[in-house]
Order: sequence, then C-alpha cells, then structure tokens
Amino acid sequence: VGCTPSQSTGAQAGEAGNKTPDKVRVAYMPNMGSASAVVSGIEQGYFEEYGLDIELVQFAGGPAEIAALASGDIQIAQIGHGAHALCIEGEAKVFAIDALSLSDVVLANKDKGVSRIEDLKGKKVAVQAGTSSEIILNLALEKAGMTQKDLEIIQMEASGMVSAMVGGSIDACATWEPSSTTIMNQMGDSCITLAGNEDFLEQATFASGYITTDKYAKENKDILVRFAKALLKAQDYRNPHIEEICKAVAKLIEADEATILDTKNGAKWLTGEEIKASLEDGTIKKYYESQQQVFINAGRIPEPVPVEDYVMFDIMEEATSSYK
Amino acid sequence: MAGDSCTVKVKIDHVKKVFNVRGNEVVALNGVDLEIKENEFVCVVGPSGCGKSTLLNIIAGLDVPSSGNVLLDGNPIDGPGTERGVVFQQYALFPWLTVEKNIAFGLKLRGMKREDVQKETAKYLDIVGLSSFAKSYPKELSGGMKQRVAIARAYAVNPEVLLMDEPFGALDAQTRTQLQSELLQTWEREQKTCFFITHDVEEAIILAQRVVIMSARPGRIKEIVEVNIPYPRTQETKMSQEFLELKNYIWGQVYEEYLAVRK
Amino acid sequence: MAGDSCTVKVKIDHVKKVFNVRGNEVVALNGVDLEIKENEFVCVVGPSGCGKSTLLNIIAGLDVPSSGNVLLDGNPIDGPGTERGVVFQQYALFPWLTVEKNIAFGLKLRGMKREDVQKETAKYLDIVGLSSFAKSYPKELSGGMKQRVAIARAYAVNPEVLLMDEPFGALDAQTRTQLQSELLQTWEREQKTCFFITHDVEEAIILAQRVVIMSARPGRIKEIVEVNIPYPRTQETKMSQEFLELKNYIWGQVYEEYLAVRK
Amino acid sequence: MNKISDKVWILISFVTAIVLWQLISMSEAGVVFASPVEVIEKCIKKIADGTLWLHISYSLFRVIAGFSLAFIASIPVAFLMGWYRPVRGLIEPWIQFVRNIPPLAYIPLIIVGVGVDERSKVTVIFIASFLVLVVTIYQGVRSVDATLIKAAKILGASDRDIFFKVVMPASTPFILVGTRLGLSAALTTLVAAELTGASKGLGMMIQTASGNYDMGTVLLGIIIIGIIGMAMEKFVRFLERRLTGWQETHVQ
Amino acid sequence: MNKISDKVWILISFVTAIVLWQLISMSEAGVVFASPVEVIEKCIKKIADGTLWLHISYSLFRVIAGFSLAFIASIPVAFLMGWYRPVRGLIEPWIQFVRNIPPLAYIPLIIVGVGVDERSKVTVIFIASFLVLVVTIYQGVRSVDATLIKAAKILGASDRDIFFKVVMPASTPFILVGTRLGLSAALTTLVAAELTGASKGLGMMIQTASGNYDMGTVLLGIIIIGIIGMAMEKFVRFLERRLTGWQETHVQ
Ligand SMILES: Nc1ncnc2c1ncn2[C@@H]1O[C@H](COP(=O)(O)OP(=O)(O)OP(=O)(O)O)[C@@H](O)[C@H]1O
Ligand SMILES: Nc1ncnc2c1ncn2[C@@H]1O[C@H](COP(=O)(O)OP(=O)(O)OP(=O)(O)O)[C@@H](O)[C@H]1O
Ligand SMILES: [Mg+2]
Ligand SMILES: [Mg+2]
Repeated sequence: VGCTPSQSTGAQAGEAGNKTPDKVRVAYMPNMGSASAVVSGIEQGYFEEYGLDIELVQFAGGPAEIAALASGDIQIAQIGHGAHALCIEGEAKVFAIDALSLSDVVLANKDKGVSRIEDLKGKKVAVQAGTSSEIILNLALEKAGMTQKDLEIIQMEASGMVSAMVGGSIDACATWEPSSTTIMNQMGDSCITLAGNEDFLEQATFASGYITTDKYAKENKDILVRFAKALLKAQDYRNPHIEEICKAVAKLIEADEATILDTKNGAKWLTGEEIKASLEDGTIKKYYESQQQVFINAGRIPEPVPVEDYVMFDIMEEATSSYK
Repeated sequence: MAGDSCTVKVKIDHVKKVFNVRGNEVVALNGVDLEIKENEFVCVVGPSGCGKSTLLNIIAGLDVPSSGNVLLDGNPIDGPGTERGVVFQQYALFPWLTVEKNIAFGLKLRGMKREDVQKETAKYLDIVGLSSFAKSYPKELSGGMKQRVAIARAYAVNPEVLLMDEPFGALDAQTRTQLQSELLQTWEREQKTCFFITHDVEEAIILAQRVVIMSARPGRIKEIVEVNIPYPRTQETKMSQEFLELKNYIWGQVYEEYLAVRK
Repeated sequence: MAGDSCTVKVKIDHVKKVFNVRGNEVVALNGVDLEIKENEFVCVVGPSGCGKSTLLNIIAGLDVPSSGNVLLDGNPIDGPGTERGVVFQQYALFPWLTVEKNIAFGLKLRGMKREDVQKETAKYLDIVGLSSFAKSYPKELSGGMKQRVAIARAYAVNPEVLLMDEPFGALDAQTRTQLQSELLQTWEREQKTCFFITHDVEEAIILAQRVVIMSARPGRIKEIVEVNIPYPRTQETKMSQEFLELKNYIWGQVYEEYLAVRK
Repeated sequence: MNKISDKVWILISFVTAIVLWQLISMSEAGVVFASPVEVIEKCIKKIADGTLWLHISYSLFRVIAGFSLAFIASIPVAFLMGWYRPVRGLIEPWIQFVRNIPPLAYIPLIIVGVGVDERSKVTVIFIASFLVLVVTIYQGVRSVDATLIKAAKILGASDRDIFFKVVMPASTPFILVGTRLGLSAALTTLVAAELTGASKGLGMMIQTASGNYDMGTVLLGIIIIGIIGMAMEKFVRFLERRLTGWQETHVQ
Repeated sequence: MNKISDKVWILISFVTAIVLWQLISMSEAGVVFASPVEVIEKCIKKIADGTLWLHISYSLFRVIAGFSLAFIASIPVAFLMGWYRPVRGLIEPWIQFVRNIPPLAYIPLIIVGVGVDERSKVTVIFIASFLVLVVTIYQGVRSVDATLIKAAKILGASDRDIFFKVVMPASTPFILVGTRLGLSAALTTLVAAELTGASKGLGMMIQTASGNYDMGTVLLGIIIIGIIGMAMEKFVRFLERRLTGWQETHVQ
C-alpha cells in the first residue's frame, strides 16, 4: 500500500514529532463498508501523519475479529452492526463511528406473485439470522402488520440466497450487497425491491465503527485519539473520492473493481464534518440508542444499557475538537 | 460318475510358472506334464519349495500358468469351479465364522436347505472329531483343530476332484491314520479324483495309486512311481516288504533332490 | 552355562489353564506338573488340541496360567524374556520384513553390530537352506520355507531355552532329518534346554531325553517316558530294538488318549 | 491401576472439562466463550419454549438420513472400485477431487440442483460422509487377505458372495473406522448443510446465534452436537463388539 | 478392457468433467458457477499479478505444517491409547467429543488462545487432521495380529520396539487411510483456518471472492485445492507402493 503525502498538511503534523511511529494492527473485513475509511487513511498517509503505523489484518467476520481483539494480537477492529451487541454487553468499546449501512434490502420474485410486503404471506423467504437485513425485513413486516410467523422463513447464507432466488426455490429474501446486486442483475425485471434501509432510518440505524478492548483503551488513549483524528480526515477524503477508494479497496482485497464499485452506495459514508456536528447535537448518541433498541426488540439484549458505557464519546470529542 | 477309470480327468501340459519378484524371475515350475485319470489317487512328494503348492493352485484355477495348459475333463481351466475342492496348506479359514459356519459356507452357497446343511455339517464335524467345538471361532482352536476344520470344509461340498495340500501335516499320528482311512473309504465309495501333497512318504504310499516325485527348483516331475499294493491298505501294509522297498526307493529319490538344493 | 545337569531350569507347578469362551469354560490344562532340568531335551506328544501349545505359551510368558506357578531358574515367570526363544506353530513371521530381516530382527534389538548381524543372519540362512531367498518377503515363500525362516529366527538370538511348537511339521523328511541333527548338535554343544512339541513319535524319540505324553482334553501329563538311547543318535538308531519298542509304547499311549477323545 | 473402570475415567474427564471450561470463560477468552451457567440458562430456556427438541430432531434426522444413504452407497462403490478396474478408473479421480473441497464451496451448487428443502441438507451430509466412507472401505477392500478370497472362490462363491460374505466381514475394522469418521463428517458438516436454507436445526441454531453474537447458544449447540456424536460412538462400539469378536488382537 | 491404462481413464474423467462443467455453467446454475473460460481468465490474471502463487504457497505451508505435526503427534497418541488403559480412558472422551464439532465452532477459541498469526491457522489444520489420524490409527493399532506382537516380545522387543517395528508396519493400511483422510481434512478445513485473520491464502481468496460474488475466483480456488489434493494423493500412492509391497492382497 503506497502512501502518497497528503495535500492538507495540518498543524497536527507536529504531534508525531520524530518519534518512531506506534504500530497498530487493525482488523477489517474484505468489503467497502469495512475497509473504505482505513484504506483511505493509509492511501493518503493520514495515519503516518499522526505517528501511526497501521498493519491491516483481514478477517471474514465479526466473531473472529472480536476473538482476535481478546487475544491481544489485534488492537483495533472495524465492525459492522451485529458485533455491537458484544460492545453493549461490555466485551469491547466503540471509539469511532465509520458509516451507516444502506445496503440491506428485501428482494422478491415478481413471477411468484409478490409485489408488496403483504404478498409475502405464506411465501418462502430467505434470511440470515442476526444480520441487519433481517431487521429490515422485520421492520417492513411490522409496518404491514405482519411478523415472521406469517412467512415460511428459511435460514440461508448470502451466497445460497443468490442461487436460491435465481433458481426460483425461494420467493423472496432479505439480503445485502453485493449479493443483492447480483440477484438484481441476474433476475432483471422479475426482481422487485420491497424494502431497504432508507425506509426505516428512524427506527434502525446500522452504524459501523471502530472498537478496541477496555484494557487497550485505558492504556493507549493517546493512540486511539490519534487514530480517530486520522480517521476523520480519511472519512473526509472518502466521500468525494469514493470511486478512487473503491479501486484501492478492490486492489487490497484482490477483487474486481467493477464489483466493488457496485457497492459504492451501500452506506451513508459519514464525513468528519458530519460526525463533528452529529456529535455536538447528540445525533450520534441517538444512532447508538436506536441501534441498541434494535437488539432489545430482537430479544438479544435483555435490558437497556447506557450508551456511554460502551461508546467512548470522550475520544470522539477529543478527536473532533481539533477538527478544523 | 459313470466314467471308466481310464478317462483323463486333469491334464497338465507343459506347464511353466514363473513368479516375478521385484525384477527377478523365480521359476517355480518348469515344463510339468501330468495326466490324472478319473478316480485316480495321486500323491505328490518333493523337497520343500519345489512347486507342489503352485501346481495345486494352478489345477484349482487360482493361479494361471506362465505357459502351458491345464485341462479339466478336456476343457481348459479358467478359474476355480465347484467340481474341485481344496484344502489349503495354511488352512484359510474364515476367522469371522464359527467352525460350524466355516464348514457350512460352501453348502449354503449351493443353496442347500437349512436342515440339510445342518445334517451335513454335523456329519463332517463328527468325522474330524470337532462336534463339541461347533460354535468356536478359529482363533479359539489349536493348530491341528484348525486344519481339521479346513478338511471338513473341503469334504462337505463333495467335490469330484479333491486337491489337498499337506492336509494332515499338523495332526497327531493317530488322528492322521484315522483320517487317512476315512479318505480312502470316501475315495473308493464315491469315485473321487485326489491330488494329495504330502511330505510323509509312508502316507503317500498308503494312499496313492501313483506317487509323483518332484525335483527341486525349478520344479519338474522327476519320476512317477506306481504303487501296486491292493486296497484296502491297513497298518499291516506298512510292514510288508513291497511297502518298505517303495518307501526306501522314494525316500532315496527325494533325498537326491534334497541334496541338489543344498548343493 | 556352568550349571550341572540336575539344576531345574523350568518348574511347572500345578498349572491350570481355563479359556473363557463366550461364557463357557474350556479347560486346556488341568494340574500340570513338570520339571525341566538345565540342558535337558524334552519332547511333548499328545493328541491334537490337548494343550501342548498352551503349555508352551505359558512357559514362554505369553500367556498366564489360571492357577499354579511356572518358575524359570527359580523365579516366577512374568512375561517373555530373551533367555527363551520360541518357534511358533503358525510361524508368526513379520510379513513386512524380508527373510533376512526377519532373522535379524532379534539380533538388531540386542544392539548387535551391523556386520555381526549380517554374519549371524547369513549363517542361519545357510543352516535352513534359504540363502538364495534372503531378500524375499514371506508371501513369496512356500509353506516349508516360511517354517524354516521361523526356525532360523529363533535360533539366531541364541536363547538358553528353546521352545519349539512342531517346528519341522511342514518340512520334507530329508530337510527334517537334517534340521534334527543340526538341532541336536547345537543342543549338545551349547548346553541349551529344549522343550519340543511334535506329532512325530520317531522324532520325539530321536531327539528327547524324556518324552512327555499328554492326555486328551483337559490336558494333563499322562506319562513321562525316559529315552535312554545314547547320543549321537542317527538314522540307524531308528532300526534298533530299543527304539522300536519305545515307539510302539508311546504310540500306544497316545492312541489311548486319541480314543478317549473320539469316545 | 487397571482396576479403575471406564466410568471413573469418564467422570474425571468430565469434571476436568467443566473446570477448564469455567476457567476459560473467566479468562479473556470469555468474550467468545460463554460460562457453564450461561449455557445452562440458555438450555433451560430453549427446553422450556420447546425449540430445542425441534432443532435436535431435525438435525438428527438429516444426519442419520444422510449418513445411512452414504453408508449404503459407499460399500458397493468401494467394492466395485476394488474389484473392477474400469470402475476404479472412472470413479476414483472424482472422489479424489471432491473429497478435498470444503463443503461450503459446493453448497450453492446443491441449492441450484436440489432446492432448499430437506433434500439439500441430506445431500450435503451424504456427500461428506460418502467420501470418507468410500476412501476407508476401499482401503479395506484392498487389504483383504487374498487366500480367503481364494478359499471362497473354491467353495463356489460368486463375486457377489465374495463381496458380502468375505470382503465385508474381512474389512470390518475399516468399515468401523469409516463409520466413525463418516459420522463425524456428517456432524461437522451439519452447520454447512443447514446453510442451504433451513428454519430448524442445530446448525441453524448455531449459525443464528453466532450472527447474534449469542455465545451461550452457540456453545449449547456445539455441546449438543458433541453429545450426539458421543452417543453415536456408543452405538458404533456396540456394533464393534458384536462384529469383531472373532478378531485376534492384543488390545482388549 | 483391462488393457486401457489408468492414464486413459483419467483423461476420460477429465474431459467429462470439463464438458459437465461447461453445461452446468450454461444452465441456471451459472449464477453460482463460473464457466471454464471465466475461471481461466481469472487464473491468468492472478498469475500475471503474482498473487496466485502467494496464496498457494501460504496455504500449502499451512496445510503441510498442520498435517505433518498432526501426523507426528497422532501415531504415538494412538499407540498409547491402544496400549495403556489409563491413557485411553483419559484421552478418548475428549477426542470423541471434539471430533464431532464443526471446526468453525472452535475458531474463536483458537484465535484467543494462540493469536492471529500463522500459528492459529496451523493449529486449526492440526486439530482437524489430528482427530482423523488418531481415530484411524487407533483402530489400526487395535487390529494388529496378536501373534506378531507375541513374536516380537519373545525376540526381546520393548514396548517402544513393538510400537515402531511391529505396530506401525502392521497398521500401514490404516496409516494410509488416515493420511488420505487427514490430508483431506487439512484441505477442507483450510477455508475455516484462514478465517482466523489472514490476508493471503487460498481459503481467504475463496472467502473474499465469495463475499464479492466473484464466482470465477471462487471456482479457481476450489479447483486449485482439488488439484493440490490430487497431487498429495499421488504422493500417498507412492508411499503406499513402497510400504505395502509385502501385503498379500487380491487387488493389484
Ligand atoms: N507369490 C509368490 N511370489 C513369488 N514366489 C513365489 C510365490 N509363491 C511361491 N513362490 C516360489 O515358488 C516356489 C515354489 O513354491 P511352492 O509354494 O509351490 O512350494 P512347495 O513345493 O509347496 O513347498 P512346501 O513344501 O515348502 O510348501 C518357491 O521357491 C517359492 O519361493
Ligand atoms: N485363545 C483361545 N481361546 C479359547 N480356547 C482356546 C484358545 N487357545 C486354545 N484354546 C483351546 O485350548 C485347547 C488346547 O489348545 P492347544 O493349542 O494348546 O492344543 P495343542 O495341544 O497345541 O493342539 P495341536 O496339536 O492341534 O496344535 C483346545 O481345546 C483349544 O480349543
Ligand atoms: Mg506348499
Ligand atoms: Mg498346538
């Protein structure tokens, strides 16, 4: 990964001094949602600027990332919505927000006579339990006065859904990028989108973000702040240069550029500015509260936990305080 | 079984058998010619390793000659057949079957009725003196007992041709004598053709009409000795002049071969 | 080896052996008493299945008596030891080793030097007449050849006590005679103690100082016959009056036992 | 020493396991490892709402069906491979190729081929256990002592007879290994199999719980699979005692 | 019929495979099944940018290291289990329990235990192949003919000698089965093993491509794993010929 010097030289540059950079290993998953910000930061040399030497370690899913954090081999992990449940339970702490996922959709096969949520009654619908798409499905059903019990729910993994949808063995599915795009491309006109994240922004926010262990946070607060600062710059760079970042991510994970480009709208890519503002007006806290509510509704979390217990607003604030 | 005693039952014609052992050739048989007539009792003697078992395997259809032919009733042998029964030198009992079931194995394959199988099995168990071990597994038997099961198993299917490879080798002299006379009686009564390998020259003379003496490796037929002592032969036969002369002669012939191997 | 010939080497004291076969008890040995003196040659005869191999296994330390004691040099036997060598009735060759390596197996375990192993192996290969089969695997051997490998393997480790279970049973009379005299010479020269099971009464008398006659199941010692014919014994010995009388006597004794089994 | 019975050993193992488990769950690994108490709570909850039995029975059916079909199919295939060269030539490369591929990899294909109903799960489990069984039993067929086959031929056995009456009993130790490993393969493939679309089943339960980061339920599922496996092992043991009594071995 | 050599059969199998593959990729299964041409394109691309070799070499190292360690460990463990009752009592329940658990289930635990570097991948592969090897070889140890052990004892063999010079050679057929299935287990666990935080490796490549619906790369990965498996089988064959020449069997 090359590090082109940044155009925006800030006063922060001095913070790193001539000390040898602190080494940080960061866990990520091979998709845009997870890798875009950190890749942007590395590409632009923001982490270097803040005296951080980032080593990326790729994981296939949240549980392995969390385990790696616990082992101490990884200091920081980028996680999606689901793994936040563990943070709520106190297993790890969130110290930076990354993006809001928009990639979940409920897709249906028109040829099977489904054109509205209501038509799903008694139909075979594939979901993968515990994913944010399942929550979107639940919300959509709720809006139509239905529950999962009204459908024939089939638990399936994302790649299975593609073949099952295209092969016609299921009538609808709740899925996410890039399987959703693949299904839409393959099925053409027969495919209809019944619901998506945009429909339920109030009820459900699927924030992704960066987490670390309690212990690391206590001992290395300084590093986390620097990381968060660099991340804000990276997020600023990401939004206007999303295609460039897509290509960089594609290169990193050795995927087709086209595939990754397809997912460029899979999330609301937060910028530093937005984060600073949302933090000040309490929107970010609301994101996390709404996210926790999703877990409570699903029965995953028995009772509410103060958001402050697991989201380190202090670090977020310190990072944004010096933000231009 | 209506054949007159001059029909050739088994014809071995220029049989050669070469084993390929990691590149080297071991010639086990080299140009063996032999005609065994219907209802004939032939014994084979020869030094250890001269190819007796190999010849028996070929007649049984379990091994193919490298060159030459073997005919049974005038037809080339191609694989084993139920008209030939074999007692193997190493018994080859089925270790997962009881004594009884080992003996019944061939009978059941012939689709014999259950009660007949039982009757036959019991009969041969009695002949070999193992009635009280019917339910034992081979591993629970002594060496000689295993050998007797193998004998009973071969007898039970009542083959026209009996091929026996040192079948009484592991038995005490008394059981051996008993089984010898039992075999002779069956042979006379049921017109079987017998090909019987033994190391015991006395046994060969007591049983056989002709004794085939094989020469040391590469195995050939050195000489065929006719035994003109009339049946039934008994323990007294062994005291007769004729018997003793034959015995000495055959012993001497085999001894020559034995010396040839020792060089 | 300095012991005088009256020291007791192996003492078998009220040995009983019961096999438990699926709930039933098979009494293989019942109250066997026997003392084998140092440098003594004892042969054991008896009807098939009377417990000879079982007794040998117990002396070898491969099987434990159900009751009674076995002492070696006055110490209770607890497991096999290198001072005893065994030739098994079913050979028990290692199929994955060549003839040569089978024979060398015990020598290598003793940490003998390579060249000595080679020398010893070659020597015993020669005694059993298998020098040209040194590199063969057991499956490539005839029955008698396998038996000879087993004999060579037991001899090679040069044990004080030789326990042999029908070791010459699969051999032609000539090889047998040769190995008998070879064994006698070794025994005389090296002061070995021999416990030798055989079905051949002549063999027993030619070899043994005492012949143990075992009775039919449950195995007991029926009688012990002293053979007072002086060594070296040769083929001529077999013609002597003394020999023939002994032979008839022992034969008769075993015959009684044989009849007992047949009922 | 030898007097301590098997039961005692199992007890010792069991207690060690529980203690170890508690210790692990209290260490930093606790993040991904629920404590015994948590698991028991989950268990009680799932028994109370009746879902546990459903999961177990669905999965059990799939495992048993998939394995049984595999067993029935593998024995003749292994025999034919051992006996007839053309069959071996035709089948072997495929078996060798497929057996090294992770089951996850062919799941989409199976969904397309047989759909998402019970058949797809049974198929995945079938494939996994079949491959293990065939490889093992084929080796067994190859190792049968040639003289026993000769003896059977002489007694008039057809190829069929030789197969059923000689090769099969003679390969019992291999068939037992195959059964053990085939059952293991069936159970370890359960999670993958139930990714082909299921609403009930232990694999699904684990999968769902893992998606929800509900480590108590994940562990509960794993333990149940482990227990099912041990119960099946008991059954194999029972067969073993019945089938290999004739073997002359050193170990009792 | 018998004259047609193995090579011809492999060729027939191969051509059938390619044709079948093309047909499947043209059917509705094409969504999840890239065509041969696509896969070849991916392959060329990945060779050109040099990543393919990296993936292969990382994975190969992990598989070989994990399997070799498992092999070395399993033989004495299987022997001790067969020989000493206490060892068996202590170890067996664990092996029986763990071998039925999907590897995916214990991956988080391994990450916590040994971290995310090469050790964790090697550990996952080690466990998977060790369990298979131990079960197989233990059965082999149990099936050794008692008289051979007696013969060795008589010739002065210690327990160690008996193990190395009798039990091991006598169990060769079982060790071979274990090696075959252990290698399969190693390869099929590769994907799971590389979930423990890797950036190189065939499993990771498949995993990432599958997440991105890049079926050409998924299939390429699978085929490479299959080919590696077949190459390893060739090696096992070679060993087999060397080690079982002494066996007297019917099949050539
Ligand atoms: N499968 C085989 N492979 C290689 N050589 C073999 C094989 N079977 C037998 N031989 C060789 O063929 C020769 C004859 O063996 P065969 O078994 O026929 O002897 P035999 O006369 O029966 O001897 P014995 O009386 O000792 O049983 C021997 O030299 C033996 O080494
Ligand atoms: N492992 C065993 N299990 C059960 N019974 C056995 C076992 N071994 C031997 N026997 C029984 O013990 C008795 C004596 O057997 P043994 O082998 O000692 O006889 P033997 O005198 O050597 O006979 P042979 O001359 O036929 O070899 C036999 O009745 C046999 O059935
Ligand atoms: Mg022979
Ligand atoms: Mg005996």
